[in-house]
Amino acid sequence: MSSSAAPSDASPPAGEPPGPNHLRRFLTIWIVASVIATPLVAIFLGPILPPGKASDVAAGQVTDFTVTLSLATPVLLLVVLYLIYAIVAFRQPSGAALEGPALRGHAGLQTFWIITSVVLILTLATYATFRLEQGYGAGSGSGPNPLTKPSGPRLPVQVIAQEWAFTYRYPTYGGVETTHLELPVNTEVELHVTSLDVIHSFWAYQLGVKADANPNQDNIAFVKPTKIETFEVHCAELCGIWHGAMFDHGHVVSGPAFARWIAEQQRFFAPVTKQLPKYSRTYLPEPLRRGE
Amino acid sequence: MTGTAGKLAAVLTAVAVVAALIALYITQWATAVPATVVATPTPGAIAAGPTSHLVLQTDAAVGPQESPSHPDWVGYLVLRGHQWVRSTIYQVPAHSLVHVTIYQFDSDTGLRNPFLAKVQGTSGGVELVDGKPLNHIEAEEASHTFVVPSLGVFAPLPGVPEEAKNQCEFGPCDPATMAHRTIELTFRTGKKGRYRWQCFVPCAAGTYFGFGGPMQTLGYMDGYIDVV
Amino acid sequence: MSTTTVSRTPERPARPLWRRLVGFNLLAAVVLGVGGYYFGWWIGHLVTNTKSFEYTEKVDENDVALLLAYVFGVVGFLIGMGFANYPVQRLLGRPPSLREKEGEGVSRYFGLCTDHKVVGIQYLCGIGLFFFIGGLNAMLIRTELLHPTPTFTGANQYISLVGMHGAMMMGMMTSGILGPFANYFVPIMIGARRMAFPRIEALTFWLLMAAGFILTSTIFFGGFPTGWTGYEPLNDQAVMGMDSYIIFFALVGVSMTLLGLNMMATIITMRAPGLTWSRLPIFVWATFSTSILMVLAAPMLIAVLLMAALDRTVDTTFFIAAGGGSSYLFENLFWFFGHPEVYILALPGFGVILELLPVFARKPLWGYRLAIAGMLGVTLLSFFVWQHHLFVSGINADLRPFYILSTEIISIPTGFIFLCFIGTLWRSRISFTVPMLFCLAWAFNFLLGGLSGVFLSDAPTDTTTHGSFFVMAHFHYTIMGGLIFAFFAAIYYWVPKMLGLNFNEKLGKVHFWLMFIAFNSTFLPLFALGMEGMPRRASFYEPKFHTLNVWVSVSAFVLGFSMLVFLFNTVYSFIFVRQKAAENPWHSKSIEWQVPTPVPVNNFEQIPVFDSDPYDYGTPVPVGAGVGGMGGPQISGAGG
Amino acid sequence: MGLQIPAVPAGVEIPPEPPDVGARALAVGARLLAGGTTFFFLSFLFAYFYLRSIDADHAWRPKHVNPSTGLGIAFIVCLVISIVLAVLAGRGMKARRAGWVRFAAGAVVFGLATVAIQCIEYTTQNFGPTNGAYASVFCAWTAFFLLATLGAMYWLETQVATEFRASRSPSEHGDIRDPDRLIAPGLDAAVFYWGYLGAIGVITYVVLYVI
Repeated sequence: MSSSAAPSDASPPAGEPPGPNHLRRFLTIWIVASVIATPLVAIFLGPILPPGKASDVAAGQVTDFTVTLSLATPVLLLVVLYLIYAIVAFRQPSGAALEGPALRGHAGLQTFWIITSVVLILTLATYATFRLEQGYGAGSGSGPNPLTKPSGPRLPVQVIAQEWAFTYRYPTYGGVETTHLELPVNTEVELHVTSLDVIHSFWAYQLGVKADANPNQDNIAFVKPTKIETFEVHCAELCGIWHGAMFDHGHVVSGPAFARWIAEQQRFFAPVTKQLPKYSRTYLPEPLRRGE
Repeated sequence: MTGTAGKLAAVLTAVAVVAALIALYITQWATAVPATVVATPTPGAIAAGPTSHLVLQTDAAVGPQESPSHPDWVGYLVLRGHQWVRSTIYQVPAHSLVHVTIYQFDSDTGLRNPFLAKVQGTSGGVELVDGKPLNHIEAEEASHTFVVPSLGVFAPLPGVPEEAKNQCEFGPCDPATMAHRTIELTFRTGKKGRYRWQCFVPCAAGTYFGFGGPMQTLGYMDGYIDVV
Repeated sequence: MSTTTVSRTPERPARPLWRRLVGFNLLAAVVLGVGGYYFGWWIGHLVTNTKSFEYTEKVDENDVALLLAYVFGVVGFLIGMGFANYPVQRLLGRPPSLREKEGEGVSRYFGLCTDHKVVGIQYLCGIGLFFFIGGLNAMLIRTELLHPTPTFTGANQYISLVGMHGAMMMGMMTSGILGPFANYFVPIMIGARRMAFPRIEALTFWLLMAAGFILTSTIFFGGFPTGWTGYEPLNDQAVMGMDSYIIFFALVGVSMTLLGLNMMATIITMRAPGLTWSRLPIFVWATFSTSILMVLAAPMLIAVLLMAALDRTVDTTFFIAAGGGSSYLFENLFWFFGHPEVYILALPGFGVILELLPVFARKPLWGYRLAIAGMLGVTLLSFFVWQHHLFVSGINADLRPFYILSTEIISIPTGFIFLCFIGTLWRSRISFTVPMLFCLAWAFNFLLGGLSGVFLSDAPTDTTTHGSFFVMAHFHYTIMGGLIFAFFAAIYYWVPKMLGLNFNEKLGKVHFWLMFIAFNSTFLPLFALGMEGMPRRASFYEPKFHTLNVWVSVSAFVLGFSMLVFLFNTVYSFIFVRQKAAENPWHSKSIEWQVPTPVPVNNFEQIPVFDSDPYDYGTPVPVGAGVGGMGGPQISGAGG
Repeated sequence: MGLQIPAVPAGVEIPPEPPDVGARALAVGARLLAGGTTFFFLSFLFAYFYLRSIDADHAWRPKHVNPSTGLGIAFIVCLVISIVLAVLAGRGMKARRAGWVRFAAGAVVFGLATVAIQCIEYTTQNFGPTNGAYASVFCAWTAFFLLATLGAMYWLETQVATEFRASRSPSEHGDIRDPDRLIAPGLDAAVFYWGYLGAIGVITYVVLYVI
């Protein structure tokens, strides 16, 4: 700046001293702010970010939220602080009609900006992809045959969406269907989400699971609950008049408790379990239309 | 427009017209819902016995008298006093037993999800179908259901057999003369609040999955249980 | 063309009233429109024998009839407007003409007028009308959400309101800036006297108006439950109100395609001598890149909506699994339009902001070519990101890494725009006029919108944010914070030239501060609500969200009130005070401010010749001043 | 609202741009329109391959769904002839040959013939739009292509009609080859668009009948 401060400071009114070195000043402000703010965000905001640590994928999302937010903080500060700085430092003196310096660009700065943003973006994208393939995206619907499957035994549970309720079917327990969802803790669960009619979306918030329920499609999501607790189930895709009311609670329980519960369900629903269609990955029940 | 007064008058008139239009829009369309029907308190309520009573009927077509715009839509009617009205918003007391009698005039359609043929959440886990207690019905016999998911109440309603004499064509139907099934159930209301109830049988003729039209419109096959 | 006009000149005696009413004008258009509507309705019932009941001659649900009614209604309306005259003449072999006879008087503003300035003002008023209808629906939505269960509106009215608000804003506001301001100023900025296809220009406006009224008419047919995305198969299941949505969006699609086509043809062929591509005002570049998206993306919307209409009427099975169809098909085709659509909304905002900034910073636009690169880059990339709307849908899950990458790459060209913004403000002389305030607010809002987008483009975090209030807040920050703030900046900046009257600046500043604060206080909490697990479009929500929702609703009402302040300002300034605007109140160097106010019918006495871009503000600096000066090698802007 | 209405003297005309501008605008417009049309039909092409690859519920294409090959061939033949004639007409106009109008008229006739053939197909085919996804795509795609054809035919027809009228009353028209009249560029644009649309039509029929 020294090279250009006094001479290139455009048309200073008579007697005004050469302007301060805005660049150095602003960069200092920004760097200091970022150095302070970014760790604070990572350390204090990170842990309280959604959706919590009730399952492996949920915990993974908390990490991703933290990383992305930390990376975004300096960018946010850059523009916001710059806006404030500009508003304070670069105002037109009242009554005056001064012109700024006729600057039309700066090759070096533009190149630098492009390279930096490319690097930042590629970092983010690579990180996201890496985490996705690591299985932290497994909580989101991954289609009928996901690329990455968790190893080891899995408890298959079918989520059947219809206007306007979710019901749950346990193929390994005689294909019993239940009104509520209960899962054993520390067990890898394989959710098969499908719909009998329109598009719904199965959202188990605390578990970090969201998978669209499409007609005639099997949409698989994996989750391993790690805490015994109650979680919320929402529909996250507009599906008609009671979309908002498609709300329920599910429970993560201990292994024995789950065994007791499922046995009770099998006994209670025995009469209708007989009537259910054979377990399959999708259902296209009649009637499609009534009276036509 | 000459003179400030003239301009003012014109602007105020315009504002008044717009305001009137908005008022019409809000009152006549946005907030237009069926009237709430209060369940009749049971005279001399016995301890733990039913404290209020709802009498409903389901019709294959609610008829021009109940719904001039959609006479052919399937729907529920409720008995208010001695008169059938088309409303699906029912008010019941909190933490109390509600006894529901449903005269079922529609023929069977069958459930898309047979699982819902199970009776749940009623006292004794059963419903009385023509006086006979059942804890489930045959899925393909279902004509409608009365379900309040948030209260855990699931009551499937078997349909009138095709071969039955003098079927009711459109509502309001007369239980005294016309072929019907009578379903009775009792359930306990929870804490105060507004709960949705709906039918789970694909009974909306001509719409995909039988879930369009009346199945997605308040006052036909969907409504609220207002627990106060 | 506009045969509706009335002579005010003494030579010609004014025609009798009946002569003015008969002929091609708004009255005839409305009459023919209504006639066409009932004709189509009748035909529809003729060709279909749907379920009918002996006790009522009227069949209550007949999609064929309603669709035909709308189509015939629109056709009748356009014929009444006089849009059929020229095509019929050509059919009979009358020679094509480049000339347009111009009418006189107020009637030009209520009919088919091929003066681009009249069309611009028509757009401003027409779009404004539907913008306020959409806003009213938003107010009703927020009123409903004051309570955790539906108590104010009915549950099905609620989702209809959500859909109407979304469709109205996404549909009508696509032309929010291109309609009024590009139509009015692009020909002037490029030194032309007219658009390339003036009749098509008028057509786009009246099509849009017809579309708006059709969408509003959905309330007479039960509304529609699908939101603005109109997902199948819910779309197929819905009542007749859905047909209003289909025809509405199809007409908007046609209007967009034609608008973009006209703009591109104009910019390519009608630039004045000396106005090279590197001298175009940046707003013209934004219009150009937006038009590319409009011409290429909108036809896919039309196509997919026609498929939906066929599914609803003649029972084709594009989207019905049991008939070999797939709901994924709709999601793919819709979002292939839908994502370019959001940039159709954002890009004109970029253009307005970068166009206004130099005027109020008294500096040249910094990084002119970088800005162009940014806009064209966004245009190109926006065709490759659509499946990021479907990360959790189970559609091609293995392609998610690609869409993560493409989506995050698109923020690079967007970053260019920000760099130009920063560079232009550098050591500038900001004067805080109302338009400038909106520009500065735009930077803040769009930044938050863009950064929140990163969480949605990252598949793992999208798992939680998708379909929640988070995404809702995100696109309100980009579209309302981006487009609408730029829209108001443009209004405060350009309307004095369009109408020759000044806004009251005090009221303008009140409007700005109310709007800016209320906007942020409305939508910032929605990020939190979404992260806490509140789904979109839900009229039931958990009590734990109640407090925040009340806060948001109250802020939303203040936001709505700020719009009323703007309305009051308009009425007060333009009807009561009527203070004449200066020819060039902002001391802009752009050409549209050099022509007299009001702009004469044929813009220029003789076509101007350009020798620079419109940004030669500021006092020259020695070339090669260090980074501190941010001068350096002149790599961009072919300055005069 | 309080508009400042510019005082427009009675019957004032916006002076035209130089004629070549109008000509270029037509050319550019035709190409942009072709671009939009491409994306419109692209969505049907996408639907075809997408639904075919999914074959949901094995309802993509029941056995009996077979449009008649004979009519398909007839359609393609008429289409190609029409395009060739149109191109010849364009060439003729460029070469200032008066005969161009006969080619143009022929192009219109054969173009309308394709429409007629498609309508015969609809009335005679042994399936309806409801018979699976292929039937849906077939009916919708051909129907909208048919509409686009009608539009292009209208465009060509206007050129023919103008020529006929001008040849009858030259006084009224003057020399219609005067670029200000925009006949030549108009025909040029129409021919380009019809040629492009025809190419899309060929692809349509290859996809729907052959693949």
